[in-house]
Amino acid sequence: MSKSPLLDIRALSRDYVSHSLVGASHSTRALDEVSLAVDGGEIVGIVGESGCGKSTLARLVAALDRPTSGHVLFDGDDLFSLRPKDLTRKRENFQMVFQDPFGSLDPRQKVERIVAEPLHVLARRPSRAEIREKVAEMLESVGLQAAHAGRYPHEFSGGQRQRIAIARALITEPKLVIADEAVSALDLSVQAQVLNLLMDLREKRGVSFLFITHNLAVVDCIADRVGVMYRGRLVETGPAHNVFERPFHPYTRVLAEAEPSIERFGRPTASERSPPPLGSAEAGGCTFRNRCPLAMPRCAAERPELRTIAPGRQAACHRAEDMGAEDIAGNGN
Amino acid sequence: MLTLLARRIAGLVMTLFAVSALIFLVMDILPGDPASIMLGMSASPDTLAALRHELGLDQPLVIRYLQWLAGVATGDLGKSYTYGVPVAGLIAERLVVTLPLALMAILISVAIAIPLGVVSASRRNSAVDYAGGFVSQLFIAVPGFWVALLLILAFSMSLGWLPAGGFPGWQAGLIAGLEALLLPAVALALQQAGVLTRVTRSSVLEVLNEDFVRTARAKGLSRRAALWRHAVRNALVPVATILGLQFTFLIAGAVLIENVFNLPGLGRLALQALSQRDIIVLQDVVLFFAALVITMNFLVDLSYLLLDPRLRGRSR
Amino acid sequence: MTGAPLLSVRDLAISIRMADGSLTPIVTDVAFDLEAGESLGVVGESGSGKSLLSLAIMGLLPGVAEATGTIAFEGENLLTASEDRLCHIRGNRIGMIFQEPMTALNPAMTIGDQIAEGLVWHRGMSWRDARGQAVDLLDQVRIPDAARRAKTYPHEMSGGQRQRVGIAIALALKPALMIADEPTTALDVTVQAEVLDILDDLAREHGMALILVSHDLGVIARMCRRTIVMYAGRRMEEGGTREVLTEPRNPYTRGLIRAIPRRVTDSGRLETIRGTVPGFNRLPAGCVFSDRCPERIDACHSAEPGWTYFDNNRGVRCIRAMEEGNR
Amino acid sequence: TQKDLTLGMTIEPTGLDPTVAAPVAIGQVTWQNIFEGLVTIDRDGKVQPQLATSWDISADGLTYSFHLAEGVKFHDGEAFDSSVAKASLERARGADSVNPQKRFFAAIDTIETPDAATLVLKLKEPAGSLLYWLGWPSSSIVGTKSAADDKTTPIGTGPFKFVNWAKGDKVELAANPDYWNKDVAVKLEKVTFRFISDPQAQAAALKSGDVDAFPEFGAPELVETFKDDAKLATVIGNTELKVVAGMNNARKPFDDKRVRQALMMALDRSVIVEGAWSGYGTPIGSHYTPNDRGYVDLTGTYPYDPEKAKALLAEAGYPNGFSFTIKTPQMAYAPRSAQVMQAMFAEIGVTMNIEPTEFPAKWVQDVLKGRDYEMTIVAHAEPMDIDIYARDPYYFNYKNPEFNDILKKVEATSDTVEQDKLYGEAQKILAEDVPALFLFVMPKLGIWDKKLKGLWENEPIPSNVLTEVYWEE
Amino acid sequence: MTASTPVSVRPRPWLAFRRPNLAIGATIIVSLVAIALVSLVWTPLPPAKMQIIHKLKAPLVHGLAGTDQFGRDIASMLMVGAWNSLSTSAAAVAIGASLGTLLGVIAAARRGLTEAFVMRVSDVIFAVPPILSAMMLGALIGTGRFTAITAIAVFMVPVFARVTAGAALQIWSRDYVLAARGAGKGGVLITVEHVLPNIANQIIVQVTIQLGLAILTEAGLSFLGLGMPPPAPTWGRMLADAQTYLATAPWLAIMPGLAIALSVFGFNMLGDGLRDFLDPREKGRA
Ligand SMILES: Nc1ncnc2c1ncn2[C@@H]1O[C@H](COP(=O)(O)OP(=O)(O)OP(=O)(O)O)[C@@H](O)[C@H]1O
Ligand SMILES: Nc1ncnc2c1ncn2[C@@H]1O[C@H](COP(=O)(O)OP(=O)(O)OP(=O)(O)O)[C@@H](O)[C@H]1O
Ligand SMILES: [Mg+2]
Ligand SMILES: [Mg+2]
Repeated sequence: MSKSPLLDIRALSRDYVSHSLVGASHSTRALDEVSLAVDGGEIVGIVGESGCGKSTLARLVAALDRPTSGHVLFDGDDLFSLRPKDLTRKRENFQMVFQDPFGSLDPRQKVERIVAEPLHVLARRPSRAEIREKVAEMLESVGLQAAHAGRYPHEFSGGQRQRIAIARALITEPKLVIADEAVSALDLSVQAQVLNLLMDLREKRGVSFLFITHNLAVVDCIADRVGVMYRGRLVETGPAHNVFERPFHPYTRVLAEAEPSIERFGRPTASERSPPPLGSAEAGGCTFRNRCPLAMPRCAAERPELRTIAPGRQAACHRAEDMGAEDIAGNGN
Repeated sequence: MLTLLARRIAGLVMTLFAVSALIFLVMDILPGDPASIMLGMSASPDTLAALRHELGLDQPLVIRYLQWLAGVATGDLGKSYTYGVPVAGLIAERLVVTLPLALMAILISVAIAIPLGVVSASRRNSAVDYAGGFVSQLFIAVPGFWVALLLILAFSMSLGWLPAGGFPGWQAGLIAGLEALLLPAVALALQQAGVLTRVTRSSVLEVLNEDFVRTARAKGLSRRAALWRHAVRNALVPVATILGLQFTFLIAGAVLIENVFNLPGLGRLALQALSQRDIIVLQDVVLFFAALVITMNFLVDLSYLLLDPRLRGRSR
Repeated sequence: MTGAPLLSVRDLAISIRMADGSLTPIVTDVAFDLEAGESLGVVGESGSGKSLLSLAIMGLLPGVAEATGTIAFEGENLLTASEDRLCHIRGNRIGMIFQEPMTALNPAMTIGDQIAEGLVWHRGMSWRDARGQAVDLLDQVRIPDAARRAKTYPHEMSGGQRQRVGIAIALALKPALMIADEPTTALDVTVQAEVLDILDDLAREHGMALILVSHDLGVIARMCRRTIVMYAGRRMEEGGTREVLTEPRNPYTRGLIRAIPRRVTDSGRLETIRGTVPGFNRLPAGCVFSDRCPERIDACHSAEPGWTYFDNNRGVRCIRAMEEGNR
Repeated sequence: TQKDLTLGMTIEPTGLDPTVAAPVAIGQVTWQNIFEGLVTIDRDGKVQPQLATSWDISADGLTYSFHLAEGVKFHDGEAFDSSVAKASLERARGADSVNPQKRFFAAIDTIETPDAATLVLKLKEPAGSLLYWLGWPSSSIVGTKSAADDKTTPIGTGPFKFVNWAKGDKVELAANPDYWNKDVAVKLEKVTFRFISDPQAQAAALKSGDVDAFPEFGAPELVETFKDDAKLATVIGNTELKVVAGMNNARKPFDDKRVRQALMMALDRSVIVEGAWSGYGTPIGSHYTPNDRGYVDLTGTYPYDPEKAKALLAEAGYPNGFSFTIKTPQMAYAPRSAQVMQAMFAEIGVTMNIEPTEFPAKWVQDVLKGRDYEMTIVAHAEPMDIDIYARDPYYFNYKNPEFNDILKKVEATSDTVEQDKLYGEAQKILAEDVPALFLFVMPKLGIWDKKLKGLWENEPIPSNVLTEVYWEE
Repeated sequence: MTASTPVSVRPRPWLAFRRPNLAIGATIIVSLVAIALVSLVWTPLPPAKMQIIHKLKAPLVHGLAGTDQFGRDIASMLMVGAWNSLSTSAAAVAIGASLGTLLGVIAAARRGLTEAFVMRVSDVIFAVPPILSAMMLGALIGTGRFTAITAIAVFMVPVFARVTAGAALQIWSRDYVLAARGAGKGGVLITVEHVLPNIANQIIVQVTIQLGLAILTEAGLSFLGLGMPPPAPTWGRMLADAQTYLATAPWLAIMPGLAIALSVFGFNMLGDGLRDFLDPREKGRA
């Protein structure tokens, strides 16, 4: 490896154990040996269906939760073996933006306080005046006004709130921002504004983003690289448009084809239709196999690992190469 | 595999232990000695010592506690100091009064509260709602023992319809027994009815805002049908919770009412035991109350499973 | 055209009574016709009044809302119809599918019973027969193992399956008109695709008219022949879906389409509509979109533009729509 | 005619054996109904023969020979004779006796049974009250076989048999068909004692006829409401309950006789009776009731005179009064009297704080046992218990050798006339010394069906003797 | 159709008073507090002054509300009783609420064993009927105001602990708490800065409701003779004393009964009104 990445996620797993009043407690593997790296100044998108473990990944990377196994290296330090104090210090380098712009701002605090919150725990706590100045600067850089600092969240629209949340995430000048569905709750026009803002920030400040969403178009729009997740596993990674254009994993293709577009009128042709899922896959083997049009006996026996298929492209599918070929054939209709 | 159920039961037992130790300790440091109470103002010291020995009160605290626990564990609750009879029998005798009383009170409060609460919620901000709110607030605000006094004044002393107190015993016939319990049950029920009405109302209101009620209406169900078939059923979950809790409160909280109506119930037994320092009875009764409260809480949790299918299978 | 259309909405206005007693108009001047077997899309940003519109047709507006105008369904004005009459029409002639599959079903009732209930209520069927039919309906919406599934509770199903149950409920009585208020927003794209397919099939098979409410232009493009674009309770543009999306006549429609994220081009930025949707109590004077419109002229502020129809059922609300050279 | 009776009582007995526990309620249910003594006490407070039909007392007062009734059987069939009587008395005075009045038997040296019908008590010293004491409930004769279980299933020789006890509610008795004493004709067949503590409920039970009689009705303020009742008779008599505000004579300032006298003069007893007990009750000047033989009215010794009281206080060194605390039990008469007293003391500049004190538990511990108090107020229930002022220790901490001498003399003689004279002197000393503020005797508020006859009007000893009770046609 | 004239909506907090509950509750409570305060400096007659000759006079015959069995002025006793009731209840609720809230937020912040422990302790307290525990407490430390306050407070602690823990747990699941944790804040800071301010409404509402309950309990304790000792008048003891005069002098029971009912009613109304007023779902529409 030439240089070590800013964020290095190594074989990260997380099990959730749930108890029920009657019967046994059982555990769900929400994240299954996910490895991923984010370089400085890079926007990496994560897509996948609901419940595939995207938020779990985000929480772990933001060190808001502890993994069952695996490591998250930030700037070379393993977050989960740092002492609490050092972790707190480290936090100024990575911040998080949440999906719900209504739930992520404390309704009883003024914008100034909300935005300044990450500053409170810095080693050198800035003075009041410094904080005020910094907040004003931050608000302006996300397209709000310094005067907004004295208002409460409920006086703002959803898009404005998301900007406030972003301002809060940026105030410590972090190297990485983890954005979990940061634009999903927003209207089209506002969503575009916020996406523009993120791209600007990367440009001007060199901030990296781990950008989580279920909207392919959004990832396609802003991410350099994308990771596709299915049932807690990373099934495909690569440069964003490359991946959606020529998926190496059947699930990626299903996703790409199901995404509605204003360029496709009327009902898609039968071949474009996604096959319905047929119950859940049992342990062992590929978790996607019973939705997979290309499934073969090996898929049930052996779990495909993420492997490099083409330069910069990885997929976890035994038939990734066939996919590439089929895709070309499919495009030809 | 440690199931949550087992853990809950272990928790219950621990709570009971804590209650038993607490009550034993409190009883021990309470001023007053059962022997001197029994023997009155003229008793000589050696008489007292004799009685204390007879009652086993001269043994160390820990021994007495352990003896008591061992007894309870084997179903022997000990003998009352003052009555001289087994406590289990005493509790059983009182329970046949208190239990039906509490049940009647629950029935009455449910009969008042559910319709009133549902109607108030379904006609939110109407005159009915305001009136219902006012009445339920009034029920809550009026002390039960005061209502009891007024009820006696009206129904026993002025009208002479119902007995003013006392309990003839079930052997005097079901009707006579129920008659004797009616006024106390009403006095007990009103406050609970007030609380229950409000819980029902807010719960129904909450559910009425749920999407599935709108789905029901979209099927063409009338407002009433949607209310009773869909909203009320779902609103009953929290109502049932409160109901379960209330039951224990009723049994325990009947102390004042039992006094006013002169009913030989558990609450009065406890008070009497306290004032006579009949420690063994008091300990047993309080432990019984505690077990009741705790079991009820547990049953309420289980009733959730019955009422809400969501909780039945594996939890989320 | 032969006779009256299935649904004819005219001059529909909906106001909300505020906590202080004042009336705030939300939806104004909505009108459209819908024939049997036709599909109409309603798009617009959050808060543009899409749900109020669908609820108004259903006769299920919240208590604080008041509607005026006419909603003629099979010639009968629903706004003046008696509650009894509405109960008869609801479910029977007009069905509705709601946005949230997680909460739209009664958690304490088996799904079979929830589907059967409408049949029992309207058709006076026995529960046993109705339950049998519910199983058929579940089959129709492609729920595997329908007979067993009918006896389960909603929490045991996934979001997509629940949404199908919602469709089955609405479909039970074979209504002439189906209103789907954002039926797929809560679902994954793959599941969304399945649900939309089912809806499409059913509309085709039963000749049902469909009103599909969504803020996703892609969904509308896929499902609807005609589309109404709404903003702040007004229709801004109406017409065949393909025309509206490919040749938008209203700057608002254009803004929306441009804001859809797509692969970054040379500029590196998405086009946006500046500002945000204003609250109903601080709408700008004149055209409601005038404060955000990149093409506004002074005249836009003076009066609200009227609704203008031009060729083949295409209409727009913009004083500059007729300007030649406008796309 | 009616043969059954339901009698109301305020307090439920704790156990039914009067020889092992003190509460008067035990005697009020069982004494003379279930249990009998060698002698008994009649409605005038006089000693009368019972299981002992006659007795001789030796001239030195040290030997008592009782001639016992014959053919007496306990309810369980056990025959009564001198050995049973002896066993009963031995049980009461033995080392492990828990008899609440064990001191009654302290004077007895030996008990002899020359034959089955004779019981001889040999005393260590003369005991002038012994005969009277043998009439008490705590001196009841119990069977040898049944004694251990008397607490729950009392077995006696009396005219009624125990049937059932529903704890918390009632005790039922039935006439004893084999009653030995053919001189008395018991008219009632079934008797139920109902326990109703709440006065309101008592009134309701009376009015509704649930209860035929309340010999000791609990609330004087309600008596008025029965006056117009055509069915019910209101019979007001005296009890033995002397309501006195005892003072800690060992503690300042109550160690000064003048202070105690001043406090006595500050109180208008009739107002206290009016305020606390609705005017029912008889003011007393000493620890003695009009029921008791040899009663002297001494209420005039220190009559109500606040001016004089103030002067006396000043003389004692408290011109500006002082303040102290009274420990009051929760029984209705106590806080009520205390509140009236509080207001009256305020008139002479004395501040009295009221400290409610749980009775019996805390009161027994603090006052009776600990003698840690300044003033208290309690109704003394035991008849003829003026000797408590001679006891040491006792909670008054009152020590007057002259008074003690007089009481000794009472015990030394068995001549009742002499005794009455001595009691008179004792009363005067107390009235003069004021070891306690003597307030009033509780009335016996009897309320019962007008057709019911034979219940006691006064209560020279706490009891509900039903032997002579009958329903008038 | 009609052109949309913008309807301006300025915040008008006084409109809250159009909700009858809040207005009624506030009026009752404010008057009660005023009366209680006045009683500290003035009453028509000294509340302990006895005039036996004037005993048991009906309202308006002697004094505003009649006299009791000692000829004391009931109106004066009611006024001082208001002070005694309110101050005792307020003190009890203050103690119970602060302790309970503390336990509740700690339980919510620490979860796991701490939460289980707090809940178990509440169970234990709940398991003993309040009147009984109050009586035991009275037997232990004697009766009086302190006992009443302690007994009521002890019972309030688990109530507040539960309400607070429930509400706090919800706040803990909010994203802004996650954000604060992401910013590196610990449990104490988050509790102080985010949790407490956001559950304050619920606690305030609970406080008013519990105040009503405390008044009822205090009356019950006084009724049983466990309250403040005489001569300090309390509503509960007035009621207890009046019991036997129900037939002859009903006002003796009715007056304090009404006073209790009215104040509990007032607090409940206030709590209800506040709940509506403070509930974000009820305001800020559109
Ligand atoms: N606290 C938790 N306890 C138990 N299971 C959990 C918990 N949080 C998440 N899960 C489970 O873990 C899996 C992944 O959840 P996660 O929230 O990471 O999904 P997601 O991809 O973010 O989904 P969405 O798109 O709906 O936000 C899901 O099956 C979820 O039910
Ligand atoms: N019950 C109600 N009380 C007050 N205002 C309401 C109510 N229902 C809707 N509104 C208001 O009416 C407006 C339109 O609401 P509507 O739900 O129709 O929007 P929508 O287009 O469906 O939005 P979304 O895409 O978010 O569902 C909104 O401003 C909303 O605040
Ligand atoms: Mg998520
Ligand atoms: Mg909507």
